[in-house]
Amino acid sequence: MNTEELLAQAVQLVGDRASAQSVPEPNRIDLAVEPGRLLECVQPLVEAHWGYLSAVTGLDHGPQDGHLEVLYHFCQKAAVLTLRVMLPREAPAVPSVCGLIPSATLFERELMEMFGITCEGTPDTRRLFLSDDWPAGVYPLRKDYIVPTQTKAPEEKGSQP
Amino acid sequence: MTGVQKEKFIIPIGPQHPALKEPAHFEFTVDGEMVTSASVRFGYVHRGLEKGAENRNWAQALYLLERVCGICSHAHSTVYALGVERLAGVSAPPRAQAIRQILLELERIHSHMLWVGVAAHEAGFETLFMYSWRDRETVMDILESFTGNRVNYSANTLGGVKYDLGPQQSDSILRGLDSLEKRLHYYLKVVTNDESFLRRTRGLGTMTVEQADALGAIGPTARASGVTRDLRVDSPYLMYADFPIHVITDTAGDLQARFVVRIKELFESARNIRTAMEHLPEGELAVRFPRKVRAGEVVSRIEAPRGGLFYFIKSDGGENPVRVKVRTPSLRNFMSVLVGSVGRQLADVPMILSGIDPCFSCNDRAVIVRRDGVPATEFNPRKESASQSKS
Amino acid sequence: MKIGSMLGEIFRSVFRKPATVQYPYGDRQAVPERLRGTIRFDPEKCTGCTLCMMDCPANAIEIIAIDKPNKRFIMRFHADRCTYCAQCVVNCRFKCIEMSNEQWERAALTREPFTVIYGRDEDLKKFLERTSLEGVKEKP
Amino acid sequence: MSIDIAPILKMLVFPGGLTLLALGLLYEYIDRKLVARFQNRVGPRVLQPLADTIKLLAKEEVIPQGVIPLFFVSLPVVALAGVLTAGLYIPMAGLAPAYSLPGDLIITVFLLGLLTLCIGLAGANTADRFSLVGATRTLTQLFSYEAPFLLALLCPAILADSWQISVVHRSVLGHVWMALPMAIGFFVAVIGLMGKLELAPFDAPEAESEIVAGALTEYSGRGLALFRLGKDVALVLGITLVAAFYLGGLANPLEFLLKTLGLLVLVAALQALFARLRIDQTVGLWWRIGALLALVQLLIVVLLKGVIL
Repeated sequence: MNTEELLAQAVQLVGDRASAQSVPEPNRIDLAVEPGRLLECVQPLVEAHWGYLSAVTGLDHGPQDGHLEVLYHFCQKAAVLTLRVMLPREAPAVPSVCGLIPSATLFERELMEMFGITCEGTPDTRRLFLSDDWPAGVYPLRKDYIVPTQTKAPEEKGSQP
Repeated sequence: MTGVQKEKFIIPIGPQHPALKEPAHFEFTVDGEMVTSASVRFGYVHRGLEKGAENRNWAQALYLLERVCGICSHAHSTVYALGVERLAGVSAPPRAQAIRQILLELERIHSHMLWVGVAAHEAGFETLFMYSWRDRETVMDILESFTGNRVNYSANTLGGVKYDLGPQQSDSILRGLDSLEKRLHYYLKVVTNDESFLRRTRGLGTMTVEQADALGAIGPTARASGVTRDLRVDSPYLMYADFPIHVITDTAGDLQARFVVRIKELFESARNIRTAMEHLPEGELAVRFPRKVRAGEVVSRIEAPRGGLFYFIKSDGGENPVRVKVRTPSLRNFMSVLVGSVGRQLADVPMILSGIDPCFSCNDRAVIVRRDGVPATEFNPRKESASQSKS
Repeated sequence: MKIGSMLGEIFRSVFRKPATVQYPYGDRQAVPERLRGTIRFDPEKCTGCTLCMMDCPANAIEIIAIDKPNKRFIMRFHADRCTYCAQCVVNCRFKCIEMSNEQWERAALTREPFTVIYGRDEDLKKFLERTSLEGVKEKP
Repeated sequence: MSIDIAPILKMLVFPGGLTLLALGLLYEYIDRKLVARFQNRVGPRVLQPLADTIKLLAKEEVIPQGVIPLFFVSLPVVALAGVLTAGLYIPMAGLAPAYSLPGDLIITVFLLGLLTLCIGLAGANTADRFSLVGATRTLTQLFSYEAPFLLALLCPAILADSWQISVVHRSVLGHVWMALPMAIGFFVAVIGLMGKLELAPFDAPEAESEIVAGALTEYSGRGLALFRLGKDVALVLGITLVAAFYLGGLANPLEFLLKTLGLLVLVAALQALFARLRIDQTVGLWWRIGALLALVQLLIVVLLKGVIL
C-alpha cells in the first residue's frame, strides 16, 4: 500500500467521527476531533493495527486565542495521521488513550505536567520529567510561562535554603 | 506499582548507579532476585530544550537541538534542518544531502558500536567492551577529521552543510570502513558464538512481533522482533531513495537478536556510505536560508540510530519557532523495558534496559529546571510507596 | 558455540601497543586540520553587520563599534560560552571570522582568561580607555 | 631477657604480615596490569594498588546509620587477620611454612573462607539494599564454591595421606605435576579459587552494573582498605596453595615466583575471557558441574590409591 492509500484507509477508519479534515503535507492528514469522541476515533485505528502512536504533541495557541491543542500522531510507513483535539485553556481535559494504547502512559504523563492538560483515566499521574520541587500549577510549555533567563552564578546557589 | 504494598523491596537503579551512568530513576520491586514490577522517573537533566528553542531564532535552535543527544547529535540537527527547510520551502543542494546522509550513517556506526560496548559491560564482559570502544575510535576519528568535532559535529547549517567531503576525507573514511568491517565481522562472531555471553543474552527481554507492534517499539529494538519499521525505507529522506538500504530484521526478538541486528545494520551502513561516496553529486554545499520562515506546521521524521525520531515544528512566520516537539526513540521504547523486565532476574535488568539502547538525555529536554537544592532521594521503600500513593 | 572465543584476540593484544595513552604525558595525537578551536577575527574586513552575533547560539560574540562610519569594530569573544559550532564563520559574508585548530585544551579557575578581545591595536586601546572611564559597567 | 623474637618476626615480617601485604599489592598490580593488557589498555602503574590503599587508609571511614558499629568496624579487621593467619601455614616463597600441624589444610581453607564470610556479614550488617543483595549473593557463592574447592585440594592430600599442608607439599615435590594426572582437580581448584576471590566472571556478588559494589557498597576509608588488602592476600595465598599442590610443589623462591605468576596469568586470562555469570548460573555451575567433577576426581584418586597400594 502506498502512502495515499494508507491515509485514505485511516480516514475511512475514523469515518465521520472527525469533524474536519485538512492535508498540510502530501503524506499527512489532520483530523479535528471533539475531545469527547477521541476514544471512538482511536479505537478503530488500534483495532485495525493502523500504525502506532508515534507521539502526543501539546500545543499552546497563546492566552489571546484561549486554546490548547493536543495532537495525536499516528504513523504507518510514511503516512502520518494526526488527530487534533482543541481544548479550552480553562480546565483542559482529554480522555486517556491508555486503555487502548497502554504505552501512551509516558506521553500522557509528559502532557499533563508540561501543559496542565488532564488525561482522564490515565493510570499513572506522577511527574515524569519535572523535578519534585517544581511548583504545582505551573506548566512550563504554555506560552504564558516565561523562562527565567537570568541564571545565578554557581557560588550563589549554595547559600540558598 | 502505585499500590501500597508494605513489604516490597525496591531496588532503585539510577540516577546514581553504576549500571546506569545516565540520569534516570528506575524502581524495580524485587522478590528475592526476581523483578515483580518496574517504574520509571526521568527529568534529572531537564534542560528545557523545547522551551528554549521557542526563545531562539531558527539558526540558534539548530545548535540547541543538536545537543538533545550527545550520541545522535547529527540525527537531531538533520531532522530539524529538514523540517525547517521544508517549512521554508528551501531545499538543501544534493551534495549537501548526500553528505548529511554519509554523516548519519557514520553516526549510526559510532552509536551502535558504543551500544555493543555498553551492553557487553552490563553483562560483565569487559573485554568486549574495551575492544569495541577501541575500534569505535576509528569512526570517531573519521568524524573528527571530517567535521572538526567528535561529538557535536555541527556539520549542518540551515540550507546545507558546512564541510565538504574532500579526497582526504574520502580516503580516511574508506580506510576506516575497511578495518571496521573486519572488526565487526569478528564481533558478530563473538556475540553469536561465545557461550558465556550467549548465556546472558539469549532469550532475554524477548518481544514477539505482536508485542513489539503493540508497544509501538521502533528502531533496532523493533527490527530484532521482526517488525520492519525503518524510516529510511518507509519514507526515504535525503538521498535514501537513490542510495537505498536493506532493512535488517530478526525473528527471535531477544537481546541476542538485537546484537545481531545492530551489528548487521552496520554492514549496511558501511555499504551505503561507500555507494553515496561513489555517486556523490557535484555542486553547492549550501543555499541561503531566510531569517523568517513562513507560517505552518511540519512533521519531520528520520531514522536515528535508536529508531524513528519525530519532530513537530510549528512556525507563525517569525524569526523563532513557535513550537518544537521532540519525541526521541528511547521514550517510545521504554515501555518495552518496563514490561520486559517483570518476571526476570535482577541481574538481567541492566541487560534488558540496555537492550533498547536507551538514551536518557534525549528524553530529558522539556523545560528549564533551576533547582537550588536537590532533595536527596529517600531510599526507604515504605516512605517511597507512601509518597507515590500520595502524589 | 564456543567457550572463551576471544582467547586468541586477548593474547595477541598483549603484544600490541595499548590503545589508550596516559593522557597528559607521552605522545599527543595530532590535531585534525578541521578541528574547531578558538575563533580568529580579522578587523580589516569586518563591516559590523553583526550577523555573527545574531545567530550565535551561545551569545559568545560581541561586536563593539569603536567608530561606526569608518568601519572600526572590535570583537569581544567569550571562549567559555562558545560551543564551537562555526555558525558565525558560515554567516560572515566577508570571511573575517575563521576557526583555528589551536587552543582546545583550555582550563582555568576563573572565567576572565576566556574573554578575548580582537581588533586593531589602536581600536583596542580606545576601547580599553573607554571601559576604564566608564568603570566596569559591561555586562558579564 | 629471653624473649623469643622468631615468632614475632614470623607473624609481622615473614611469611606473615608485611611480606604478605606487599606480595598482595604486587599481585593485585600484576593481575590488573595483565587484564588491562589483555584488553589492549595501558593499565595501572606499579605503585597504584599501594597508592589506593594509602589513600583509603587516610580517608574518613563513614559509619552509616542503621549498622551495628562494633561489627562494622571489626569485621574488616577480622577478615584481614584471618587471611594473614592463614599465611602462616602456607609454604610461602617455597620455604617451609612458619607453623605446621596436622590438619592445617582445613584451618587454612576455613580462614580463607572467613574472609568471604566477613564480607557477607558486613553487607548484611548495613541497611543498604545493594549491600543486602550483595551479601546474599556473597554467602550463596560461599556455600557453592567452598565444597568443590576443598574437594579439589583434598585430592593431593588423600594421595599424600595427610591433611597437613607441609606433608602434602613435600609429597608432591619432585613428582610429576599433579595438574597432569589430576587435570580435573586442577581445573576445579583454579575455577574454585576464582569463585572464592570473586574474580570475573564469578563476580556476581559485586556486579557493579547491578548492585554497585555489592556487600561493600557502604564501606569507605579504612574498612574498605582492609577488605581490599584481605582480598589481595587471599589471592596470593590461594594461588600459592594451588601451585604448591598441583604444580609440582615450590622448592625455592624462584620456583615459587615462576609458578604463582604463571598461575596468575592463567587466572587473568580467564577473567578477560568471559562475560559475568549470573548468580544462579554460578551456583548452578558449581553444584552441578564443579562439585560433581571434584567428586569424580576424588573417587578416581581413592580408587587408584586402593589399587596401587
